[in-house]
Amino acid sequence: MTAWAFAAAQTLLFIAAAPLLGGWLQRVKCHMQNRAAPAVWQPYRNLAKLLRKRMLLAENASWLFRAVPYIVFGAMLLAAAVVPLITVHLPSAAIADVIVLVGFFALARFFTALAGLDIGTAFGGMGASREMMVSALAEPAMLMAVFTLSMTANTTNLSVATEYILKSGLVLRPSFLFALLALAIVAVAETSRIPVDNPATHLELTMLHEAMILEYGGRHLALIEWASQVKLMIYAVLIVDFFFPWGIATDFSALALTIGLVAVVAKLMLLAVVLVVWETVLAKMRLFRVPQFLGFAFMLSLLAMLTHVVLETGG
Amino acid sequence: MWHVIHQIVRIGIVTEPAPRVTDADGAAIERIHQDILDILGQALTIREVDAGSCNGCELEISALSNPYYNIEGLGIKFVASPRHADMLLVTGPVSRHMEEALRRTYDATPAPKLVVAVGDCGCTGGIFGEGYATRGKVANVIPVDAVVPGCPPPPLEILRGILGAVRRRQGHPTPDRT
Amino acid sequence: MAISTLGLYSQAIILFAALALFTSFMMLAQARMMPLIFTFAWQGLLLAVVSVLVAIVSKHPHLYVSAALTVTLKVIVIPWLLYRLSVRLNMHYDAEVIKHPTLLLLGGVGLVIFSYYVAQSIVHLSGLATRHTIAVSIAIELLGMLLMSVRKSAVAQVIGFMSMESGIFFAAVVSTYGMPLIVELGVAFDVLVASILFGVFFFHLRDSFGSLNVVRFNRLSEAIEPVPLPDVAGESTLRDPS
Amino acid sequence: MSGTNEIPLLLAYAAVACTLLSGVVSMFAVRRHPNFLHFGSFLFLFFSGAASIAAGAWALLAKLSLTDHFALGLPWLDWHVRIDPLSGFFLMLLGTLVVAISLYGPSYTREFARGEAAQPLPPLGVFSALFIVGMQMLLLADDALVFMIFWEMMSLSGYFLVVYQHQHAANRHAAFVYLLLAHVGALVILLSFGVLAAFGGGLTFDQMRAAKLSPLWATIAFGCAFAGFGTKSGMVPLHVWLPDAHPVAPSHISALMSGAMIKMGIYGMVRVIYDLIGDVRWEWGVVVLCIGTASALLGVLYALMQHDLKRLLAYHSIENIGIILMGLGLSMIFLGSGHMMLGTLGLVAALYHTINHALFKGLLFLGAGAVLYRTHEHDLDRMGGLIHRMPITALLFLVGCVAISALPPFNGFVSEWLTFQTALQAPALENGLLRTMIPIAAAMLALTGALAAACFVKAFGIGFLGQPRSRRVARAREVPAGMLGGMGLLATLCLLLGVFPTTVIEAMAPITQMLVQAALPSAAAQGWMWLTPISPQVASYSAPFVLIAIVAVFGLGYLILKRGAIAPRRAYAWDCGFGQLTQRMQYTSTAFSQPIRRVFGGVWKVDEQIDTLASAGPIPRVTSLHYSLRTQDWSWLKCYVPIGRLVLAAANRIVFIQTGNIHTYLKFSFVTLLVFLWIVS
Repeated sequence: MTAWAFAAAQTLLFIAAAPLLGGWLQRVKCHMQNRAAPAVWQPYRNLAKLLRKRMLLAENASWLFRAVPYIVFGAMLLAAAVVPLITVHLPSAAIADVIVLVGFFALARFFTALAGLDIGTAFGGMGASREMMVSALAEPAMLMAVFTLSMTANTTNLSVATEYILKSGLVLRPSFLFALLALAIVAVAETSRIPVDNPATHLELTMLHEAMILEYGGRHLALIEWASQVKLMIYAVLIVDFFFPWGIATDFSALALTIGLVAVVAKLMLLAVVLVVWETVLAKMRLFRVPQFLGFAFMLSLLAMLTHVVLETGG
Repeated sequence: MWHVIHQIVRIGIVTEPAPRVTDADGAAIERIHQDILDILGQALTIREVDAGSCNGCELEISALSNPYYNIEGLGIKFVASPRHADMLLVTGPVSRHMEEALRRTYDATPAPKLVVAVGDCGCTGGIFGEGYATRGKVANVIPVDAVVPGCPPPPLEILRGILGAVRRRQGHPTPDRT
Repeated sequence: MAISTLGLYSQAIILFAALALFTSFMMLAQARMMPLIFTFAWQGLLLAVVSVLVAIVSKHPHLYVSAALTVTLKVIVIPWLLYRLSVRLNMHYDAEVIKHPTLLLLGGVGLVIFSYYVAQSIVHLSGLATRHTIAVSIAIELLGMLLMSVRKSAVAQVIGFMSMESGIFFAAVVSTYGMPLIVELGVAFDVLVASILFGVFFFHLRDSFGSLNVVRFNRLSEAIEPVPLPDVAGESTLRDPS
Repeated sequence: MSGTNEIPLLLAYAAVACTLLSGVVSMFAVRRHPNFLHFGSFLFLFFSGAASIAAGAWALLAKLSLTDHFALGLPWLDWHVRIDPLSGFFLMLLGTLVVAISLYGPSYTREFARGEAAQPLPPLGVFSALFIVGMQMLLLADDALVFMIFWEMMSLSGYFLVVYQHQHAANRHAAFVYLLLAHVGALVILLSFGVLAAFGGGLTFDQMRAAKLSPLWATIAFGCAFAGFGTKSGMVPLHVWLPDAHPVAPSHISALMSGAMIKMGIYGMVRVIYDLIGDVRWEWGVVVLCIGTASALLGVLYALMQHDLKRLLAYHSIENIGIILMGLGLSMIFLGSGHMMLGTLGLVAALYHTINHALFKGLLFLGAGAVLYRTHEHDLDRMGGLIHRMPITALLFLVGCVAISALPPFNGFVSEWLTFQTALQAPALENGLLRTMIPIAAAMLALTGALAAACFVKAFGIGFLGQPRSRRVARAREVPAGMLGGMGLLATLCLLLGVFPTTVIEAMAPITQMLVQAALPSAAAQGWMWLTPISPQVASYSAPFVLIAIVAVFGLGYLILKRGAIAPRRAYAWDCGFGQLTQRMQYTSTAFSQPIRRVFGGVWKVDEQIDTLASAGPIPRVTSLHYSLRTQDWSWLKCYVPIGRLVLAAANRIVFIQTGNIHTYLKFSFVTLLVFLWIVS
């Protein structure tokens, strides 16, 4: 029962901390642009403001349009519940393994795209069409990468896999290197960041994700933005868990939990810096360069799987 | 890549501190920051509407988001859709072509919302005035909360205007007009 | 035997072998001249590192020599020659148009699988802990050949050829602790001479064809009438394929 | 016949009898008494469906395997009948769909009673009945003779149903292709049975089971069975009949065809390969896996290019058959290399996806039929906004879309998840090449799933959301309760099978016990809430939890955020201030799939043309702009057209024997006679 309590607490922490990661990202990015940054908790202010604004719906918005933000947020909440943040072997990790996690992302994306089409504006359709294209190409690469990891650990359960990698200590696995690169590319594409999409753009014609939610406002928008911050955090934590799990707590003792918390915070901050550097040195791609980009990611994940089978299992 | 990063490191933070033209203004700006924090949860989002301006004001407005004036550092950002916006920043003598568009944009913005008219054209109609092609000042089309005169007004003035609108709202919040 | 049971050096050998394979893929996908040459240099460096590691593991001092050879030739001399050539021929900003890059890469992956299949029959002959990297060396060879067969510009051809040679060298290192030193010296100098000759050829090609696009060589054929090429991809600008 | 054990068999007979009765009744449904069809016939169908569900469930859950035989047909060979867990499973599947259409049909078929789509009613009823009888009986068949007779009955009555609205030439052509391939398939199946019968020394399945085949002959039997049944289930490249035939039949029949008929192919495969041939070889598995992957990927890619709703759904049947075949292939590979448990897992995944596909594809076809019934539109580019006009239909159709896109917590996801889990056990294999290939197949499955999601975002988003694109759609009304009932039943089952997978898998245990003498002991090791196919350590999925969590978030969010909030204001859709948006400004289905069409360029034969008319004058202005796009399936052009040419060429070679002169023909038969006599002598 305490384990479940821990799981619930960790999930809440996850959800609550997600905007903070966004704020930190924003701060680092501002500094990379040689500008003074807003406070780290700026995202919370945005959410609070949006929650307080009066709702405004398009005339022909259907019940689906109003339901979607809750569905998206629910899916992200579930996804957050199964990812080990500061401690492994939580009972909640058994709810869904990594494939179901991808399923949750797909669920959220499916309904966001439908919401984009619901109003019947050109931008919504455009965003939906592009998002589905990009995700369709990103999903195989993502699954291939995680398959490599789960074949190594012989499990798709995130908590168990993390623990396995933690236990096996430092092993120079080329497959992990390639899987990391592939997963990074996929994460960039899925969380709609440069070079696939530009989260800060105002030009509808260059939008992917943003174009679908142009019609949302108020609490709906708040939920959707929060959900996307959670999604970003989930990808970040996944990368951290799989490739640098050191420091994560393996029992529920206070000390271990503290260490785990500190470790994950440090790792996420570092990861955010890397991401910002990446976004600073790269330029946004044309839409039809993205398939090649993701094709490269797929190639990387295939390579990861092959090196795993050829070199690491000694087949 | 290394070149870029090296340049970034070399330049460092360039954002200027809160403008200190006079103590009063400086104080005002400081205070206004407080107001933003109070009213709009310290996060203002702006949709810019060009109602037939000569783009002089747009140049100055876009200067707001560069690292020097860095409106982003105040928690204010420009957004792509009025659905996401709290404030409309309107420029130009509302030309007949843009009149309907301006109305619709105003209608599409959720309450509580502010309107700031920027530039002489926006405030008074400017040299165009009201004619067969223009409706003159923005207030003729939609209610305006604050005006920023000048042709074009410098970025700091625009910033003051934006913050001023927020401050004025604090006392007596006017109800949603639509 | 799983990787986690190996010693750190063996793990490192496997890691660098995989990275060398990855550089082959990079070369396959790389459309621009300069990065292509640099990637090739990186591959050489990785091979040198691998042979040093093998030398440490297997206590075969002569592998240090071949590692040094690799560094001097594949990391310094040949890339430098190619670089100077492409600067002199003023093609160092050229980019080829690669048709269907994703398909090409997946084809490369297919080659890796194939070489794994081939290597399966011979790995058991070697008793080394790192014998499974034989598959990787075969893959590097095949990828070099693929590079030669799909690219149009002559520089890419040369690099493909060189990386094939690297593959063979690599195979020798990981399977039998390297060839006899004399053989490696011979091969090394052959390669050096070859690269110089290539250089000479480039100039002649450019003089006689006005381009280094090997597709233009169909002019040499007497059978078919030389066709005006639809795309002058070899020396085309930074147009991207999509 | 005595004892309660016989009851399933009796129920099955009752089901067949009811179906026949429904056929008989519908004969009286002439123009003046349509109600004989609407009520009589469908009433009996309802009973038939219920009876076959009961029979199937009984046989499956009680692990019964009952045989019976009638002295029908030729004197020396009786008709053998048998019901066992496998046929019981498929009987349940069929029965469920029959019940659904018996609720749906009465209202739907009124469309044919009068109005623009009026048709003679008796044929519809009679052939539907024969169609269903064919399926029911071939499931009960216990010898090759009965099986083939009713297999043919199913195919032939299917032909008449496809060609029911025979006014359109397209339908006649579709029906012809269907008939042609159905017979080619039947022929190949016959060969397979022939091989088995030759070794078994008899036509009954028991003798075939007993047959000892050499690996070569076993492989031949497998090849024939796979090709034949594959034709019926529409695997690539034998699928060309399917996307033409399914859409043109009346929608409730399309539902039966996509939901049940092509599953009969799967049934045949499982029956012949696992049950009759017995010892499975992993090489077969590789073939099945490769063809399955190709079918899944090509099916969904072709589906993405369709803008005719029913055609799109038909292509998705090919995709899902591909997924089922992937499961079967994996299971064969594992069984062939001696991993019984994993082989069972693959088989369970395949069967699970079979019933899932039956449910959601039936649901989707019924939904498409509902749209057709109200709007007479089958082109997505002329629909739109139906969610406002037909909210319940939209909801049910959405359930189908979510389920077929393999999204949690619906049923499609569970079976794909099981397939993934099977593929992930590839490291257990000795053969290194398989270890590398199977994960790639899994990645292709992932690509298929993602593309399917894209395709159903298109189908639902363009069809039901946005603004209506044509007047008839704008005037649509909700469909009658009966049709909603039929769809609702299937939708509910989609959710239930998604939320309670452990129960379903345990119910399937008798099948795997019968076929491979193994089950999944650990599937519900942690209780009914946790699906743990291999072991709790390796993978687990708790669908009930997922559902509860989503509902909870929904409720909490609603309570917290909506409480005390002012009612939302309605305003114009944000049109960049342009002015009122028209329905012409929306994305069409063609536009939606354009990026994917561009990315996967070579897969289709695309001919795209834009005709612009420019007005004369100093500055030519474009006065009219016409865009037309036609994407074609390469397999038809690359496989079938050449075959057709070949046949024609051959015919031209031997055309000389057709002199038209009666004496020549007599000479021919005379010579033939002589030759035969000489041979027999």
